[in-house]
Amino acid sequence: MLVILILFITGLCTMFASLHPNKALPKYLGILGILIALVTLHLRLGLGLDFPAFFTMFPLTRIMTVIALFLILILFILQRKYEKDYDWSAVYSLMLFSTCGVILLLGQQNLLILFLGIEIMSIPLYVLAASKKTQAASLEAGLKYFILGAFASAFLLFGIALVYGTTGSFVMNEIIHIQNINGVQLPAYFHIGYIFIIIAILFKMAVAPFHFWSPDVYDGSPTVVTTFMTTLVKLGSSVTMYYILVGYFRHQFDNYFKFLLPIICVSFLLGAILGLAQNNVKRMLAYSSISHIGFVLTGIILGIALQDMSLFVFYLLTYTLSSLIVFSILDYIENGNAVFLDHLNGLSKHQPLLAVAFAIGILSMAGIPFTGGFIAKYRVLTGIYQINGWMFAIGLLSSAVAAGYYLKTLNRIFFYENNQENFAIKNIYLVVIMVILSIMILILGTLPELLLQGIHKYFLA
Amino acid sequence: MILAKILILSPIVGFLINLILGKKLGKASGILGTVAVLISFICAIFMYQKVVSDGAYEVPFFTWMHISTLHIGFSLWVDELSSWMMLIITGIGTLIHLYSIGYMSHDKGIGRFFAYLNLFIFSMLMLVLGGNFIMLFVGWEGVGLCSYLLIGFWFKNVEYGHAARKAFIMNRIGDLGLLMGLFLCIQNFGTINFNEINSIAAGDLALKASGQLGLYQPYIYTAITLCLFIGAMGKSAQIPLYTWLPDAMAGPTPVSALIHAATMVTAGIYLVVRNAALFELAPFTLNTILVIGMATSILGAMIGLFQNDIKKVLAYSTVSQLGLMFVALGVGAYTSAMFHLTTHAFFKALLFLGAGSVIHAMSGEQDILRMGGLRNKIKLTHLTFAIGTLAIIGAPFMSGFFSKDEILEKLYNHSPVVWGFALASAAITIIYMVRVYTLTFWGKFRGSQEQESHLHESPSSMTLPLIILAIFSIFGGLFNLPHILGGGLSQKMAYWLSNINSLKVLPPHTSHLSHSTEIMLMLIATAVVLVLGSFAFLKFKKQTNDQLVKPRFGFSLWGEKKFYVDELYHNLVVKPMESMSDFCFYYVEHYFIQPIVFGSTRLFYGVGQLLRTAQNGNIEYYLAYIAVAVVIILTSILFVF
Amino acid sequence: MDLTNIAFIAFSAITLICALMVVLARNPIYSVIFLILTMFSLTGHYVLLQAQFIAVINIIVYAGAIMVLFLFVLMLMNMNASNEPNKSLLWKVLAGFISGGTLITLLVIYLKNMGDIPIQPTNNSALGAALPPDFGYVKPLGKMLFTDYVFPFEIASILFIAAMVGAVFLGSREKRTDN
Amino acid sequence: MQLILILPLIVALVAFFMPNKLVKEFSLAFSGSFFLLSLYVLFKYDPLNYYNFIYYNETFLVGTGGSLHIGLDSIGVMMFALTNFVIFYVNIMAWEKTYTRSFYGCVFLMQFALIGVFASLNAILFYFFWELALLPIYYIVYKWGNGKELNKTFVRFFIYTFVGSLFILAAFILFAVETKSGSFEITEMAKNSLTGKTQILYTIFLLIGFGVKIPIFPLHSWQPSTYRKAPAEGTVLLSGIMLKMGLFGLLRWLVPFQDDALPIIQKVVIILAIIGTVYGAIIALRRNDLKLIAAFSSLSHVGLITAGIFAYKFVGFQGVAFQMLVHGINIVGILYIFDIIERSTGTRYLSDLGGISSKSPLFSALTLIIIIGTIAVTPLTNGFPGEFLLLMSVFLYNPILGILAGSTIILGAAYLLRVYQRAFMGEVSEHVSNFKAVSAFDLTALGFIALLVLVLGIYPQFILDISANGSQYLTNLLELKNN
Amino acid sequence: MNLIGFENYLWLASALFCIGLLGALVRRNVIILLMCIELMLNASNLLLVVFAKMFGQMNGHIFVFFSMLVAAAEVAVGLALIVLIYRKFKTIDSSFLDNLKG
Repeated sequence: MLVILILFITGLCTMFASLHPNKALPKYLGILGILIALVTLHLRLGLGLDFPAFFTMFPLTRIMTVIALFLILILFILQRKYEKDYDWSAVYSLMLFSTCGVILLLGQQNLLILFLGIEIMSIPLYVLAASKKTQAASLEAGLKYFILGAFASAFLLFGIALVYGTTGSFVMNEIIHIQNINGVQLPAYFHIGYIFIIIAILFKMAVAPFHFWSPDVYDGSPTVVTTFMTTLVKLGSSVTMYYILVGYFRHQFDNYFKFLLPIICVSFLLGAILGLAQNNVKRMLAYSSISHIGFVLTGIILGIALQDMSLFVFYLLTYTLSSLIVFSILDYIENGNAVFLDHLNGLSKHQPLLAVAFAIGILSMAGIPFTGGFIAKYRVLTGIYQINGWMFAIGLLSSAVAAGYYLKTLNRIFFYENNQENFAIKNIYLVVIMVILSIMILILGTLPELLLQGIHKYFLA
Repeated sequence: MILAKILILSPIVGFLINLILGKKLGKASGILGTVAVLISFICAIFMYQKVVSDGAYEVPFFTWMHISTLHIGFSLWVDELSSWMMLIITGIGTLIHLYSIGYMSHDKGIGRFFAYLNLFIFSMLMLVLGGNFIMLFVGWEGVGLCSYLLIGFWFKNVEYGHAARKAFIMNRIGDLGLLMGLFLCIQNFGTINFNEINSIAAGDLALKASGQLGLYQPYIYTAITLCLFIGAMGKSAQIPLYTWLPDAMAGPTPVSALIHAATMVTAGIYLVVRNAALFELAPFTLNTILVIGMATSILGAMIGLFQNDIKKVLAYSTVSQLGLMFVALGVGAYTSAMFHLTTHAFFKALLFLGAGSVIHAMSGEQDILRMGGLRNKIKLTHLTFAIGTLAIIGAPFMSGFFSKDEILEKLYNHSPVVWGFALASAAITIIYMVRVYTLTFWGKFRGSQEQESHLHESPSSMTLPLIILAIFSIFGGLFNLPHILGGGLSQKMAYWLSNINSLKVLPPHTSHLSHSTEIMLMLIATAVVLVLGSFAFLKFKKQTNDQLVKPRFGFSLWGEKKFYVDELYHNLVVKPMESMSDFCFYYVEHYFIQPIVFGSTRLFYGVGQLLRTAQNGNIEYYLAYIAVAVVIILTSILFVF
Repeated sequence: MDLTNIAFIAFSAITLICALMVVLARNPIYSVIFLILTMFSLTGHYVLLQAQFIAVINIIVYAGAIMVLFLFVLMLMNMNASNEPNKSLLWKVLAGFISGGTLITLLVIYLKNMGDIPIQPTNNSALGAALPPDFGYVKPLGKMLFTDYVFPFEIASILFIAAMVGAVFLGSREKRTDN
Repeated sequence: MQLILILPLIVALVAFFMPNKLVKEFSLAFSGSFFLLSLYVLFKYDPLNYYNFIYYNETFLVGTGGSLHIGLDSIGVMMFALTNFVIFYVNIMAWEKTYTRSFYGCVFLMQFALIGVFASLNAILFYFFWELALLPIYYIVYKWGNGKELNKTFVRFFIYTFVGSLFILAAFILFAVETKSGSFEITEMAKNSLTGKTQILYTIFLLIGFGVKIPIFPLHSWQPSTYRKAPAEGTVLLSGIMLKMGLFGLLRWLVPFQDDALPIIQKVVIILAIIGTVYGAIIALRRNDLKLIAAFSSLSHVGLITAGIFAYKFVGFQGVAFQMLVHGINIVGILYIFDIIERSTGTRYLSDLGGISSKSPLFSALTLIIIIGTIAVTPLTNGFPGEFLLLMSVFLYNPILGILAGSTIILGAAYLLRVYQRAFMGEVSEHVSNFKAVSAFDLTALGFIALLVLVLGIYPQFILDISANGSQYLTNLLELKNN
Repeated sequence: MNLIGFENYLWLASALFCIGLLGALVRRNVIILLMCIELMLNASNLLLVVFAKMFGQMNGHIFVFFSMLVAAAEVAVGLALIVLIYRKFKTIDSSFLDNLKG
């Protein structure tokens, strides 16, 4: 709770910092605020602001919040080189507000918080997507995201209303309790509500067939926003899905999870196959994220079935990390607003370390051993096999197909010749951070327990 | 023991020195190579004596391979057969080495040549001394390799290279058969040691003799022996694998003498004799050998009749003679075959060396139509060549007479029909050999002026071997005189050879031919030789230049073209293989193998492109997709209730 | 049939018809007007359902603020029936099928399993009992909002700030015109 | 042992950051010392213990069933030596060329991964190293490859190998889940067994996975084009050692788990392998490009090895072990020769070559020895013992197949002697006329291979003694499970 | 018979929701689209109020209160965006906003 407050205040500060002539001030304020938030998390300060009916700091919440703060911290630290009038202070503050929404979702105990969290997360995002106001693509992305997001919100609200109609409460525990005592004897509209809520969250997660916005929006948005979307937003929406499936409606899970399986399969395949046909790297990665979010969803389902949440947390962690690396470097490469494969040509010549970090990020996405992506994918796949052999096969197939387009990017980076003048720009922060992140991915891939156990000890102690 | 080691190692040392220092040694390499083989020869003589006095013995070196129960030692087995072969190889080998010093003196690659020759001697010794199939195979492949190297010795000539490769590959076909026979032995007997196999076969022979069923099914023996015979076929140039031998004449003449006449090509005979007990258990194989041998003998002779290249004629003659040896094997006359092998080694080596001398004198000319009247120019060569010719056509009391006669006698014993065929083959041999001899040495010189001016007798290093071989060609028959002419003691070779394991176990060979029949057969053969020989001599002596060069037609054209067997093989085997290769590469690879992956990538890519059209950028479509998905999900939920 | 039932039927009819007209009207301005009418009829429902406070803010916020905002924007863009884009008939039919299908499916699902409701909620339920007299009044609502629901209430400020910053950010003119 | 495993990685990292000038000497020195080290390990190998140099650490990869469990069995130790040999020769071959540090880094990274593959006693660890081994080769092939349609070739190569490795992963997961053990330690896995359909699936998956790398007949279409486009060093790596990964994988991860031996699959695989053997040889008969010949010759040779594995006989396993080693040595020799030819004449098309013998007799003599070794011509060269044992195992399995497989000794001779004849014999061709003298360095390196050809041919028992233990283990296991 | 049973409201709200859906699918004017989405939100609000009455609890009302907040915030941002779009593209026809695709 305190974290949200701090982030909110930081957001306000960064917003007003734009009045100060120092252009870098909003950024430093933002970093400071995030650090403070991290410190308060570490000290477990609460100031007595505890609302168990709405928001609770579970260990999971704590872990995820730290990850989220870590991701946004890195997003803030990295320097960018957009045109001068790009209003960084507003963007930073909107990002911080959106992060507040994400954190709300991470600890939600109430459907109201779910709804508010989704909206607080999304509304700044609509703006962020359109934040390059001079660019048509950015605006279009913003509009698309907005219309479709609002549409999904309508479903969400309708679903919540129907659920409320059965349970008479928005609180997670009470909803669970009602289902507990009534068993399967719940009215039909409860189920409709449940389905509608799931659909809305699937939309936010960009799971096929509710993914249509994501390639366009990822493509059109400024890359920094895309980075934000593929990391924090995925985090928030996935955790929400986790709460939906295992929190509010855990009694429905057994009946309904098989409806999710075909959806996941479609995500696997669509993400892989459509990505293959892309030239635009951001679009390609958007499709890849569809595939990945399929895995995340599977991780959640498996986590419930196998009583092991680490599956899904681990997957999210590795995916967001590698996606952070990849998109940050894309942001560096970016020329104009779109990154095509040609723009990647010859990165390794000019920026070998960045190229290696990018490669590690991509390899992690592709699920090559020695990267965290492999362990994550591997564990999920092992789990899937226990549920359904065919789905397992589809998962593998999608990995294979997706590897095709991951490879394309690597080919461009390592084997093609090109002299892009912006490769010459040295960006030492970026390089150092990317290298650190890629080492983290490697550690996740070889000694996952080192990290996981550390997390475990830290958060559960 | 130590002798055997020296015997084996001496050529290999010669090989290594010649290979490494060949260039620096120059002509000394020839002497070195000869000495190396001479040492082996001396060792061979001593070893022979040891075998005479102490009987067979084994010389183990080390374990070459040990696989569960199968133990393959790198060891030599010295017995009567191998020591006999050893003597032939090293003896004739020494002579030919000696001859080569002169013959190859102008060649730059003399060091290399002697290196290969030494390697060949080593391999051949391994072949005959090997105590098991693998050791035999070592030699077997080794001689094939040396044959390849030596045929292609003048590597700049592409044709020679082709001939070398052809020889090698045809031999490989035989090798495959041998290898399969070997596997069959392992599969059925669990061993590839000759002695053990022989004792197994002996057991079965004994059972069979007592009217019982053998330990192993007859078809096993048939299969094994057929496989072995295929191996022999390849090495000893029998139908259908004989075409490489005439082509192999591309190599230097001493090579033809040593490898393609005296030693290597007889390896097939050796193999059959070595495993005679097995063959005795497989009558079908023996019959096959008989038929194929006979066919080869006649075909070889007939082709030889129409050839003009002096070496080719000799080569076909070799094919024919080898066929005759196989015929002998086919009727179970193992020692006779060995006897003919021995005499053939002498006179065929002599003939080849003589031919070499002629070619040397003629500055490399090989066509007998361009020779003639050489008898006065190169007298020594002429004399020795005449002796060789007499020996091969079986003129009375020459070595060839006795060996051939013994075979004919055994054949008559087996069946007069076979005898008839063999006699026909022998008759053709007479004609073409006399033809070669006459056209080369009699009549007028038909070559160019330049060649005539260069005509000279070969150096003594070349004539000395000729003389020695001529002596052996005359008196070689004494090794195994028929008993009507001397009997008992002089029957030594056959008796001695029958001591080897594989022959010892055979039922005693009983000849039911009376002495008179034997004499009659001998007389018939003598008559044929005399009549045909003199007829041919007179006919060819008189032939003029025009008669010789006039184009042939009909059967003789066929004969000149070797009955188109090479073309047949080319069209039946080589061409289909090549088109198969191209077909596989250009069609199978392209249309069946590659689509496996590219098809799938195209599929995914195509589907991707198709699905991209759904992502058309229009919000209303996106909304509709979502709505449709919702409807579908809701409808499917409907079925839950 | 008492007054409330008649009112219910009337409001429902107006709601549905006006909602349909929102969708079907060619002129965007008409759509807005019909939407406002829909809001009013919904307000009527709220009153019927004893949700006076909601009824009031529905008028104020929705009909008063939001719809006016819409109207402003539409007028700003000078929208009218003539330049209103129209979809093909096929698309309309398809859309009808989709949304009709959704409705029918929903209804079928409702009908299939209606027996057990209303079910017994867990806590301080007033189900079946008479509603408290001040149900839906501002006072108890306010009380709830600032005691039990203070957390979301505060959180909502983030939402508003964010929306405000966003709207201002979007609305602010670029310092340099794009060229 | 841990040191041996980790050293190449350290060297690789150092090589990545070295100045380009020094890296060549550095790499040669290190690869040479690794090779010597591996010889030491080979001689030090104790056949009485099944796994030597064992090391176990379970903190690695926890949660996936993986662990750092390494050790060399008798076949593994040979492959270990072969790896070091091949890497050494790659460095030797690169000596005359100008490669940057990333090449050497990749090579050592590859060495690290390959040793890992051969030493892993944990399926997941194995898979890790397997994938890791693929990455550097992708880099090498693409970065230094040349020729038209390199991209297409590369994509095909990638798809094949990547999909193949996914099949391997699938098989392992299947095994762990179906046996409900969840353990990937080979010692634990050997205690469990699959049955029925899952057994078949496991077998087929691994066959596809490893079969791509080997390659088994219909899965080979990546091979010719990749060999053709890859730099010579890449080709050496691919055929010298990487296809051994596949064969080794079959030996370690498939054969021990063949409970009911699946006679149909066995038969199908042997038939496919033999088709590949003959097919490769037939195609190689007429090709003009030396590297294509090398590719199809490889296909042909490994087909026979695969058939030897699936004959499930002690003889076969011995032959496989021996032949894997020998094929590695010989193909390195052959490719080295081809590379020298290409370097010296600027072409590698047979039609342009001829008469090298007259230019460089010593080189051609060494070539001949290595070619003879490769076509298994005489029992005193190293090609023979392995081929002999393999043919024997196939023959014992089925004589007809044995004869078919045996036909390669004819075809093999035919195509390689054709190469020798076309390139080395005959008149000096235009391209060969300015044949650069083969350096003493190259000749020494080739001479060493030729020496190996002879030594291993004359005394194969040394290698067979080492591998006997592993082969016996496999045989016993199969017999145990089948009875 | 009391028509103000919640079933009837359920049907009414569902119908309203589906009309909103229909509008969202049928209209190309982005503003109208947004209005239709507002219709859908209103359907939900209605339901919440109905259920609040059914349960005799006012938390439903609270939720409606928040949902209105959200709707207002959304509309504020959305209309700002639409105005921006209009300035840039000179149209708010959704079918012309399809530069990002594929």
